[in-house]
Amino acid sequence: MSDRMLTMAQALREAMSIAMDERPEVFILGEDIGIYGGAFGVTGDLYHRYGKERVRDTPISELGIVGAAVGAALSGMRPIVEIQFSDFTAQAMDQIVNQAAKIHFMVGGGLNVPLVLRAASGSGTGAAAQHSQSLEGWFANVPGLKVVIPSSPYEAKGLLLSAIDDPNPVIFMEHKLLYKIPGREEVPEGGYRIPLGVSRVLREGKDLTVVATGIMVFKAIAAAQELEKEGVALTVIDPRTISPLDMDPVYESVEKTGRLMVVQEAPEHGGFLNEVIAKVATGPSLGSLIAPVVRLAGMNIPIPYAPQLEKAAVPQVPDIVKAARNVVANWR
Amino acid sequence: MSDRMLTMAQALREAMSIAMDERPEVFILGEDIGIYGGAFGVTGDLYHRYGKERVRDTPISELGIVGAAVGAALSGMRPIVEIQFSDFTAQAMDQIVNQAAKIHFMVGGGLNVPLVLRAASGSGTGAAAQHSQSLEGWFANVPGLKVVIPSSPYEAKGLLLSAIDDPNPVIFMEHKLLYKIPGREEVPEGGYRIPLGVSRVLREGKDLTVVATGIMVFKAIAAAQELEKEGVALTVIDPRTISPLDMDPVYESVEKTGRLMVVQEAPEHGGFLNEVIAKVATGPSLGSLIAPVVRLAGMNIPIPYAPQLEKAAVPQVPDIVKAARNVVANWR
Amino acid sequence: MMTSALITGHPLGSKANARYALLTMSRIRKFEEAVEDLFGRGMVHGTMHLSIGQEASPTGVCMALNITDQITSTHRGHGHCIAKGADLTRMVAELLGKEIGYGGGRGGSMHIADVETGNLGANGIVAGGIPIAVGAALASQMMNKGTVAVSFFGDGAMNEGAFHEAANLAAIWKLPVILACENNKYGMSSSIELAFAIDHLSERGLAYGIPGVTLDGNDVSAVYEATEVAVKRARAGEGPTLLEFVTYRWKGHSRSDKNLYRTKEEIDEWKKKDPILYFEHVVREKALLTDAEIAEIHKLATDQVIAAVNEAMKAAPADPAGLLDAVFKKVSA
Amino acid sequence: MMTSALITGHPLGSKANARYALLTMSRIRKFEEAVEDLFGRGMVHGTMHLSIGQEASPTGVCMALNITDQITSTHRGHGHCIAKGADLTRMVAELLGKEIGYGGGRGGSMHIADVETGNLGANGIVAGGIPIAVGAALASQMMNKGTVAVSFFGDGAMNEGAFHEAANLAAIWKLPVILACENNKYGMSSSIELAFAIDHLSERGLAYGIPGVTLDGNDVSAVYEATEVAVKRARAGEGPTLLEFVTYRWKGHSRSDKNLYRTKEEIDEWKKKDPILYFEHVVREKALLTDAEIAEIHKLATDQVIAAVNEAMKAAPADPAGLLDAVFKKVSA
Ligand SMILES: Cc1ncc(C[n+]2csc(CCOP(=O)(O)OP(=O)(O)O)c2C)c(N)n1
Ligand SMILES: Cc1ncc(C[n+]2csc(CCOP(=O)(O)OP(=O)(O)O)c2C)c(N)n1
Ligand SMILES: [Mg+2]
Ligand SMILES: [Mg+2]
Repeated sequence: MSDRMLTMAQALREAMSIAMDERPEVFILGEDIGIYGGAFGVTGDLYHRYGKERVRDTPISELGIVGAAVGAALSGMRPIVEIQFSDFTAQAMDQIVNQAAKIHFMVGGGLNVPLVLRAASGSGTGAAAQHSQSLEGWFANVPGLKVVIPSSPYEAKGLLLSAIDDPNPVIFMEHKLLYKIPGREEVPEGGYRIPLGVSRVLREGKDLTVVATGIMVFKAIAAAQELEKEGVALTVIDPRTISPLDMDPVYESVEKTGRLMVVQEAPEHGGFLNEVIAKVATGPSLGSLIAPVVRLAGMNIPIPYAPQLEKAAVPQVPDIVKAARNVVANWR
Repeated sequence: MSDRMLTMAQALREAMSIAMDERPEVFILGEDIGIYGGAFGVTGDLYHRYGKERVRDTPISELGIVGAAVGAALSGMRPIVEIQFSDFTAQAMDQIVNQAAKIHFMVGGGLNVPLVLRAASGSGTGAAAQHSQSLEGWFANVPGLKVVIPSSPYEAKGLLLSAIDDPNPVIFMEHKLLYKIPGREEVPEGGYRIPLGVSRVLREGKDLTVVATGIMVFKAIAAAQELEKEGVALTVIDPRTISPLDMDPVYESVEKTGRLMVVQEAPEHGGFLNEVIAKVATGPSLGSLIAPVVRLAGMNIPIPYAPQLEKAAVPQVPDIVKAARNVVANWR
Repeated sequence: MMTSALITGHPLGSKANARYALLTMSRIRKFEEAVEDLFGRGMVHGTMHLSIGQEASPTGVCMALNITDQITSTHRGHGHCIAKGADLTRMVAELLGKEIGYGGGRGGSMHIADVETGNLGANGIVAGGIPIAVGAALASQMMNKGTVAVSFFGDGAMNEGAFHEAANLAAIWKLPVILACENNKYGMSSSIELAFAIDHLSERGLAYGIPGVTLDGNDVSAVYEATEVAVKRARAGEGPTLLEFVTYRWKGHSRSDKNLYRTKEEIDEWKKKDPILYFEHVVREKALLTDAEIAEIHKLATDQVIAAVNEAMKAAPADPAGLLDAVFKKVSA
Repeated sequence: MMTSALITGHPLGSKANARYALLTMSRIRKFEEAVEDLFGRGMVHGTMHLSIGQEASPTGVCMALNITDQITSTHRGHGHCIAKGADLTRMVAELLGKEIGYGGGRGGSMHIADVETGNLGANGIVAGGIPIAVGAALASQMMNKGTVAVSFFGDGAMNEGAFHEAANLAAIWKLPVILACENNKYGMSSSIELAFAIDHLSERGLAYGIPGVTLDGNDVSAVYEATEVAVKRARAGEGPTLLEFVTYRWKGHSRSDKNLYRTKEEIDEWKKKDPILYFEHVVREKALLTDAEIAEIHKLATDQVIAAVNEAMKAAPADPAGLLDAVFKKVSA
């Protein structure tokens, strides 16, 4: 294995390090990101390399931290806030939604908020309902925020660098199970950027278009590999950013496959990927559909604790395999 | 005009009064709901009738208030929290989402949170981006919350009484422009209930099924009345509660009309009514569709201040008329 | 341009200073009266929070600041804006929903900001600006700017979690920020007696290890002096100060207020403590300004406000066409 | 049943009380050791926050409460649960994801509640339980229950807005609630020196007009005595009290903690202040318990924990089938 097969935690750290080297105004703040190295080890040794000012440990005050980041961003700095679990964005919603997202618009363009909010998201660690949510849908419905969901170390690094460059507030949702999984592709050294708002087609297959985000991309690819053996060929598309959302590759693919499946971990009811369904239902590729859309999503329950319950709560690879196999078999 | 043609503010007040008469454990808390009578006059004279304990003015502490309501609800009371503007639920998200919504599930069913959170929602008063949002989508994607959006005084009263009866947390989103518009139907005296989770078909027409919530129901009916003159007949369905969401009348109607339009004030991108589109795209009436679904929603911008801008930001009656006319004309 | 050159220094420090202090307070008063009138005539959309009676605190604070120092303001923010040096025409234009308004008609009264004078914006969210000011102070510290940030907020804001978290961050990091509470005794209808169980709101400084001072918020000199001490402390790297300016709003909270929660007597009592009349009295006593000069200053303020209203009225209304493009700042290549 | 009958009263008030206090602390310690072991063997999912070293505060507080009094607890909540009288088997079962667990395996360690003993639940959200306890106290006051609510929380929780807003509500409404801060000197890796600019966290009581007391949280008698005063005050309608129990956690914050932010010396120093050994020393001095009795008490605690673990291990795992039905309480007709 190449030594550039990084984990997502490493890739994110590298991105932050490059950004801090490039620009003195970039700094990180959050709980336990210093000596501790971050609850999930993402900031790691950055504290030792950049010092306690630029890798700034904070008290447990999410609203205050995000607010301070907004104020710093308005005043020449480029803060990266780490929220230990995305569930704690609940504490900071006012500063995220009522302040950061709206200031540029409300004041007529004279101010802007170059702020990145990184948050550990999703289930799978047995941390139960208050530490396992997938809340990207909240932010996607708030105009003024960009929302990124990296699905691999390679994406994570390039997207985070673009997020830091962006003059607007960016919510960066990192699935915590992805932190330690080494990626499938090498992570280039140096500061490459992946633009926000460009979907990626990860594999192409003629039978079914799968749109998935975050860890579900990982699972969808695993499912695709399994189905390949059966002769079922999946296209897997990772939007990478859900705001803005690049639909063109989805339309193009649906025109070829005639079938669409969306897969998200967030609860199904009112979840973000409905946007993809709505866009297809109102968009150019509608006429190409030969099968009803398939929606795979988290159950409409809080994430439970026990492993057997937690697994049941969100789509797993076999669920994707089964749903994909069925739709391809039943609609020809 | 009958003296039972109440405004929504009056209907809501009547519901709270009936509930307080019925049950000593019902009380209201919130900012300026006492002597002031509520920012939108909803609590009105209740302070004088029920006293300062049961109509409890609070400091400006949304998180604390909602948290106190959660604790009181766990301990035998049935609090109704008034949040002055739904935008300030941002301050209280932790208690709403991480506590109220999840406690019953997390603790294995031994506790429950009979709490109603009423919030003034929506645009149209020139209060700008921080006082005009339609945030129902946030709550709909949180399992454990019920979400009600009354569209008229009659609905408001019956739904609020059911919400107060409910042993679970209920978010009650009141569009502030509806507070003062007298309804189209009489509001019965006494304590009638409208069950949560039952959609209402407000009018039936053969050409197009319109699903709308809150003030958009009001606007959709106005549009339907206008289109009637042109011979275009709309079915207008008000889900009344978006969690739970009763889709059966929608499916039935789409089977007859073959056309579906959803109308919401919330920003289009990632908005809740995508759920209706997704359910139709995956549900029993899909085969009956003869036209692409039409989505009318708020622009993907913060709500602007100036009246000409604010009006442009959300669907208005002429927009509905035009979109409905087009889809019926273009798809036969 | 309707701004006057900013003057820094004690309101009684010189004739020019006295003139400036009085002019600023008068400009605020006349501005509020003018927009109240426009509102009453149905020309202003939305709601309106007037600061008549509270003109001394923005004026005294801003006279202790440089133009590069920053402020965050509130829903009751016209005074802060004007005292920090904003242009009256662009302010009125904003309320009238005009393209040349500070927010291009997109923000209205509650969201006026002015980059040139270091005003990071009014805020429709109670306490919303406090963490933001703390962040501005953090930027100042990290970038060695030597600037101070002042957050204006009301008594009611002190019961928000945002105040608490922000005050603590400011304290532990010794940030150059001033927490400027305009205690006008009510948060909407909620009196400080009902909302607090302490005698002076400035006692809350104790919870964070920062100095807290309560003073007469209607005495512009007292406001200036307390602020000057706090500014020195901030610039010296000694950290934040909590200032409590005791004052009163003459008008209702907003237009929908029926004033049921307070008495006419109380309002009248406070009108006797008019910060403008009081300052006139002081400058007369000190022979800094004559009656004629005082009259001339008020006349100037009135003229400026009238000119601003006239100019703003003539301006083109904001155009919905630009809305979608206004959400994000363009990513520069 | 693994609960013992609750005893209320001073830990040194009688032999029975002393025995109960020691047994409770010992049960907490053995429980934590047992679950740490289970965790180490991969039998417990998720994370784990142990309160070894902090046994005196839950024990002393709960000995000043009745069973009808309520508590809210934290992520580090096993001790609170046990001291309030929870069943050890159902606790272990919860950690093991069993149907008979307190949460039916749905909540795990961070969400154990026990209606019968007035435990409104541990909480995964720092400071999340504080407003909830205030609300429970509000219900008590409105319903004339005569009960008190205690909110346990850590030092770190005091910098959350939730603490601030809840403390103020409790103060202005004179609610029967006790704000019980277990100051173990760190919020995860964040030391109180870095997170606060005050000497004693109890000074924050001043900000709300409520008494604040700092005391040795490893002395169960001191904890009891301070709580008793606060309970009397609460029941008399005089309002809340902020108690700060100075203590220390021996183990890392959670399983992933490498203890880089503190020294081994500091940990060893605190181990010398073991609340259990200290209490043994006191009861020996006072001749309330003999060495043999002490040994017997620890043996009993160990046996109870072992029995609980064995029983829980045998229980059936939680079944995913019931999940959807578990979200809402059924609406009764
Ligand atoms: C978070 C939040 N809660 C409530 C409101 C509604 N509101 C606007 S101003 C106000 C009173 C504010 O009182 P204070 O801070 O004392 O300022 P003042 O109006 O007296 O200047 C309230 C309750 C709001 N805008 N934001
Ligand atoms: C709102 C919130 N922020 C952050 C966390 C992550 N977290 C869990 S426990 C903890 C430290 C809490 O410290 P303290 O309150 O002192 O309790 P202790 O762990 O020392 O018992 C942190 C930061 C959380 N659970 N909730
Ligand atoms: Mg006030
Ligand atoms: Mg601690």
